[in-house]
Amino acid sequence: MDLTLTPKHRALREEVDAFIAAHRGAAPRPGGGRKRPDRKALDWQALLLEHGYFARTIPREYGGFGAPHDVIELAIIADAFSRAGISPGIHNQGISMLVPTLLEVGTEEQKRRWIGPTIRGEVIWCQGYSEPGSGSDLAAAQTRAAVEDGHFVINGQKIWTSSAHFADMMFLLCRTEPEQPKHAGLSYLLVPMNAPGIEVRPLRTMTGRAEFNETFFTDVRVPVDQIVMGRGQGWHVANVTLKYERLLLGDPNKLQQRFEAIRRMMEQPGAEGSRLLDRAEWRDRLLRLQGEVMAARHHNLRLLTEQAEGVDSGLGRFIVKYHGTMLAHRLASLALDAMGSSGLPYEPQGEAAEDDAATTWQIDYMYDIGLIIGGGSSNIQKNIIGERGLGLPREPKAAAPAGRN
Amino acid sequence: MDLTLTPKHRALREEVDAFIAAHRGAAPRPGGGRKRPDRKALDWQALLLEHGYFARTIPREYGGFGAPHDVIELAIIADAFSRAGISPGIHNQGISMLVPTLLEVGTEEQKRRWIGPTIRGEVIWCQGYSEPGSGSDLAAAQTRAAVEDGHFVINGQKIWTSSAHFADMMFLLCRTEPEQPKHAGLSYLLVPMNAPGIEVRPLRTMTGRAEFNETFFTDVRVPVDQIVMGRGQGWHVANVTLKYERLLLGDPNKLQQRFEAIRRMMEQPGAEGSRLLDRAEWRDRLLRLQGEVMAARHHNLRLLTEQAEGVDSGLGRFIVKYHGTMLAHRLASLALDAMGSSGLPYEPQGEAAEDDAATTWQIDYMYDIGLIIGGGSSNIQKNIIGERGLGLPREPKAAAPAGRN
Amino acid sequence: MRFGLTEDQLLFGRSLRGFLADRLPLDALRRLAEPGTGFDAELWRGLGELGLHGLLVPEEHGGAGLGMLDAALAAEALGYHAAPAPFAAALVMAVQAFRSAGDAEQQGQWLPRIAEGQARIGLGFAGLAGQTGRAALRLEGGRLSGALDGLMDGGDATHFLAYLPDGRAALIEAGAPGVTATLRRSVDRTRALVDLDLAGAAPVALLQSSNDPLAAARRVRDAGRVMLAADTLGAAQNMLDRAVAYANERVQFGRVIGSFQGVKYMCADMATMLEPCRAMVWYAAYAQDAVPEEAAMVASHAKAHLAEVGREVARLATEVHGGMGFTDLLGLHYQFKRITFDRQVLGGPERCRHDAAVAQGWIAA
Amino acid sequence: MRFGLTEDQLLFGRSLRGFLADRLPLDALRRLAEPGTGFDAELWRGLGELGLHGLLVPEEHGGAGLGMLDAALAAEALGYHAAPAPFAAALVMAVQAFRSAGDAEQQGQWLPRIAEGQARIGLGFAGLAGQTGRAALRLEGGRLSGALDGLMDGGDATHFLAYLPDGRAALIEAGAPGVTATLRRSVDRTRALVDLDLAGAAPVALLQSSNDPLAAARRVRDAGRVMLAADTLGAAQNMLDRAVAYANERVQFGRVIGSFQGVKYMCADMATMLEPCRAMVWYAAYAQDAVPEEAAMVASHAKAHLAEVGREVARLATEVHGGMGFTDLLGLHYQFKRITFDRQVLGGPERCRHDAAVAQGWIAA
Repeated sequence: MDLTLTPKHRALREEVDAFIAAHRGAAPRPGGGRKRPDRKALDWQALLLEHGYFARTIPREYGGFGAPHDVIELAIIADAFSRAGISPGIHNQGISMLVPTLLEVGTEEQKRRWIGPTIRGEVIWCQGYSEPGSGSDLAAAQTRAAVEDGHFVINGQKIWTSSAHFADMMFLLCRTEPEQPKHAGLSYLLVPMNAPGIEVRPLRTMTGRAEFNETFFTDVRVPVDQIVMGRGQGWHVANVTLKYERLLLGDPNKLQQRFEAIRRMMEQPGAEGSRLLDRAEWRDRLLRLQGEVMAARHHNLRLLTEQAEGVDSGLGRFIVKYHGTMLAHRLASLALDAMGSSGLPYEPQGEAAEDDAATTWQIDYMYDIGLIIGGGSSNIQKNIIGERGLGLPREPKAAAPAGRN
Repeated sequence: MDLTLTPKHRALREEVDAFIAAHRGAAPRPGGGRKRPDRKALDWQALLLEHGYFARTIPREYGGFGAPHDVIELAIIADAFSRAGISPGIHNQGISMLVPTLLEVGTEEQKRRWIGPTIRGEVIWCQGYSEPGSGSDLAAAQTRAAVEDGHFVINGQKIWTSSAHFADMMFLLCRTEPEQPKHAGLSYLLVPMNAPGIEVRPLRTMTGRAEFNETFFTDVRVPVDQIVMGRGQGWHVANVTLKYERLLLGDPNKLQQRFEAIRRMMEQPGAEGSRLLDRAEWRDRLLRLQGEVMAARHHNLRLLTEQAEGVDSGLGRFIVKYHGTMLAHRLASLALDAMGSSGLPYEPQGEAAEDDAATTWQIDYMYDIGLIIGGGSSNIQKNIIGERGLGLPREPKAAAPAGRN
Repeated sequence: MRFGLTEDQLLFGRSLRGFLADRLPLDALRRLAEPGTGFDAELWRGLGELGLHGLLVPEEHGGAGLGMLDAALAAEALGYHAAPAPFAAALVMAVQAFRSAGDAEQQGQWLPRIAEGQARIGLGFAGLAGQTGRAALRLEGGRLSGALDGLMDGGDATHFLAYLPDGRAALIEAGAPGVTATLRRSVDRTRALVDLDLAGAAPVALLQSSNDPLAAARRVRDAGRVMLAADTLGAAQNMLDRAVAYANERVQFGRVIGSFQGVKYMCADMATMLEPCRAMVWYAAYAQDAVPEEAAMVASHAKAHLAEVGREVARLATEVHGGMGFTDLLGLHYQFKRITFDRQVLGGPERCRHDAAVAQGWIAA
Repeated sequence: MRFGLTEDQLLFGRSLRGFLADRLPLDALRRLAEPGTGFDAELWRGLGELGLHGLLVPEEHGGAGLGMLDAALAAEALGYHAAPAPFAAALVMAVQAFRSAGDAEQQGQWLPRIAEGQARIGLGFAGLAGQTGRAALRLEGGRLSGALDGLMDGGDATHFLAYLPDGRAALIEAGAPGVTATLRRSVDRTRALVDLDLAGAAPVALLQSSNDPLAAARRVRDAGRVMLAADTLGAAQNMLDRAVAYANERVQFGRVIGSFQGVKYMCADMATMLEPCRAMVWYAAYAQDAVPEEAAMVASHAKAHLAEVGREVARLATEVHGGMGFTDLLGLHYQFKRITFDRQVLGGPERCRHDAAVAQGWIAA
């Protein structure tokens, strides 16, 4: 355990602070990821990439900064942007999930082709995993891709494809080997969203906004080399992506930001003039969450260190999504309670304008439930934790299967 | 909903209060049930039975008071004894579980023979259900009883038989039809504990005391008419008994008494001179539990009403054990926290002397975990609630069973 | 002499639920909820025909003269179906306000109008009920000025009953001079809040005849809390019922998901939490009429406990539905948001438990 | 520049756990725990040979001069095996007390004796750490009188370090005139408490050299809290490990019970709660040496959070074992009670969180 900063780290910290001071006028608002980056966001992203404040450890030949892995450097950069309330760059499914997947299992050609444009924000990806009949049971996917004259020809339907309405590409899990058993029949394809035969229909959620889509495929053609790993290896690739999705969804920096926002809210005098922070029952609730967020953040530092050192964190990684999303729910719950009746008015502004605080918290509160469900529901997470993390046996196959399989 | 008291109810209340005032000197300490009632307890029991303050609705021909079922009368009596801190009579497995079972499914002869002595406290029963290999899976019981010349001849082993070391009788679940499928091969026998071939060995628990026993059967002979219902119907009878055990284990009056004890403790000034009740974070915890105990008590009144009116409460009854034991655990948890380091010294006094407050709460805290497990663990309760209460499907049979069945 | 509902009450609950099930299939609910006013004239009329308007109004004033338990059953049914209709404030708290603090003339004038469905009264407290938002009203020379946020049942209200800090309540006409009522659509589109700005508005009635105006105001608050608890009971029961139905039908991994202990135990946990709440709500409602010494404590406890249970059930039932639960498609979110609303108005759990402690004399107010 | 243990630390933890596994099979643990003094001479000697006595004592005083993180790893191992040995008070808090408030002479006199295992110091606070029980000491004319309950590591202690309300600490010989030490066997038979009654006892040392005695005392408290958090981490990890092993082996309903989601999810919940605690404890320990501005806050938070997680794991792991978990047979209860003890000394979660708020300046002390 050594968290003291070297002179090189101190220099980096000063450098980042100076960068922020010099360029903060050019920064877009933090957040986003639910719409296509605009010119300002793209320019900002280019600036961050140039300085190595984004994609810092991705090799230069793939468009990154090529720095060696140093957990403290990453923490210093994240912390500086978070303190300044400045966008740390674009986060979306392409950057957080597809890029690490390609780095892990993509071909050299795929890395060179896709990583650069993706981290620059030029190519936006969406995820084609779930289907109406297979939500938790991803491997039961029925969308098919048959090979015809050098192309996969795709037919079927995906659901929960967030950002499909503005994405350029989809990473798609589909059945290419129907004669193989369930898990062995899948492949992982990279599909341009402008291909003929793709139809995207918005799917409204409980927040009242269309944060997701249904995507329909009718004879959509993709060249056969648009596959990651080989035919029938889609389940393996999908699980690599899911691994990164779990870490993304349990992100402790988001938890920390949320905790700080609630603390600030509770420090403000309320309608009756007193601060909630001065009431012991409220303070205790906040403190309890602070302790849990603290554990999550330290745990994350441990995971980053292990990752940098090539240690397989196993259990430590499997718990992150379940732990983080449940904690996020409890944080949002406290925020609603602290606002009371003032937190009820609700007018979401769509993609253009900014939501007010009450609306934002209500959306977060609902969206958190969506995140508990999405990316592998809590029950799926508990299966993974129990089986892959702790080595408990799988559910035995049922003697008399009910319905389809 | 009508909880106003009729003149008859008011008269009863005065009568009970007068009884308590006149006889309180003769009352044993409340509690017990973990040792054989002594002379004082038996005399007190006789007095209660005579006045109809115990076994009030059990028919006279079986030794009860024979009053019609009136929920409010029962509540008035319970409340008066609870307020006065006076023993409301003997509660043990025979009285709370076997007696209602016999009333529901016993023969006329069995009711006449067993109910009277049991409610008078003369005959003490223990429960022979669990075995080392079948804890949650009761129906997998392997203790066998073969019929030979008009007798069941019992061989096998039972575990968790509380009070076996001083009981007169056991109600025993055992396998009499080995050729039948699992659930259909069981019978429910009434076995004298002084029969040759029974050996009782004490089983120490985490509290440091021997609250349970293991009971071994070697060629124990019982006349064939000592069976409740018929051969192969043991699973049905056992479930009748379990129904009453669930209600016993979730008893809201016990929760209420425990809540009151904690409230009194938190009203006392602590070492630093201030009362925990004046600290909002502690008070809020206590209040939260008060609300839950309140819900449990009102729910119980509803169940008693439904029972009196012959309504099957279904779900309402199934939840009681799981709800009550988890709530009891949280109450004991608060008690330990309120005592802090003063609550750690621990010197259980065995069956003779009274334990100090800290020791009593520590025992309760541990025993509560035992109650969460015993009488059908929480997982078993959730199966029952989900399947019988809500109509969800059973777990499918495994295609390839692991181990014995 | 029993703890349970009467045949009449069971019948009333059934017929109201039947009416609402009939009137509010999902597409109708969607349409009615869209404007977010918490009011629909046709539904309002229909509820009136079932006797809901005058449920609590004494018979001499043209009502049914029923009790708080009957009202709780109505609230439960409205919550079950997420009905966009004024109720807790307009038909329960307002009636309670007139009955506990109105003089004979005021009662004679207003209670019949409530019972006829003509007066629909939005109602708001200041700090007394733990509401957040602006709450600064003053009455000078018979004129009311200042601001009061978050009045319940305020959408399309004909009148507003605004409580002053001292426990008196001023009844104001919605369109009167000096009255600015701003509709705030809430996250629960089936019920709206109104923010009032008053500039020398002239009340049409001032409820002040009680000996202890604050005590009278607290009784109104407590009645409201019981109704919100009952509303949550209904909404949560609806979510549980639908989760169980979905778990019995949805297939994943080759099995109906309800056969997995993971899903089954979620449902069992919901039922275990929720089932005892029913008796608690019944008693809390009954106590408002029949057990005055416990009324305040049990009302606050019921509100707090149902809010805690409601939140858990809302999450778990949505989880059981998987991604479908998070969409707009099934409309499960109407009940989800109903539970959110119930929790956040008239004081959250911490505040209600505090009030329960005060009611028991554990601490000073 | 890393967040994790060094090779040396991993090796140290492994060798200590190996030693304890070897020395404390269940029958030995049972025998050693029976008297309830929290001390066994042979085990104490063995731990000394592994360097535990002088772990934190600076090298110039004959110790290993290691840091709080090393001590936390030791505490975790002791908790894992429920070792009946003085540690948190005798070998960590006492050393911290001398280092933060003892003068050079006192350090030179006492730290070597601790490192040699000759001085085993029981230690107790008054209100500073949220301990309940008697805490009324006064120092008059160099003599100490009054009562102090619940000193940790008090069984078979050679000395007692008793904190005065002003943050000074008096070191008293166990057998000295005017000292009555009453052993209180705790529910955790592997650690004892001592109640002290003092009637004009003469301290052999008075720690008062610090500029701010209360701050020095708080540092001692914080070190103790980190050790208790680490102890709970170890005990809870032990219970989880055993629950998983049992779930992999016990058959019910024709299946290994760990294949039932009901049991599997209990284990998954335990792991999800417990796993992040490891990094939290590491950081809290590290901060005591290296991040003074966060030390108090993270120590209190770690103590509180581990207490909450520990209680849940203790219950769930026992539940997974079914009836066997409730018996004495498997000895699982030694860790269960270890967790109980850790929670109830030096301030429970509410008190620790309060102290964390104070440390952050949210509220006054």
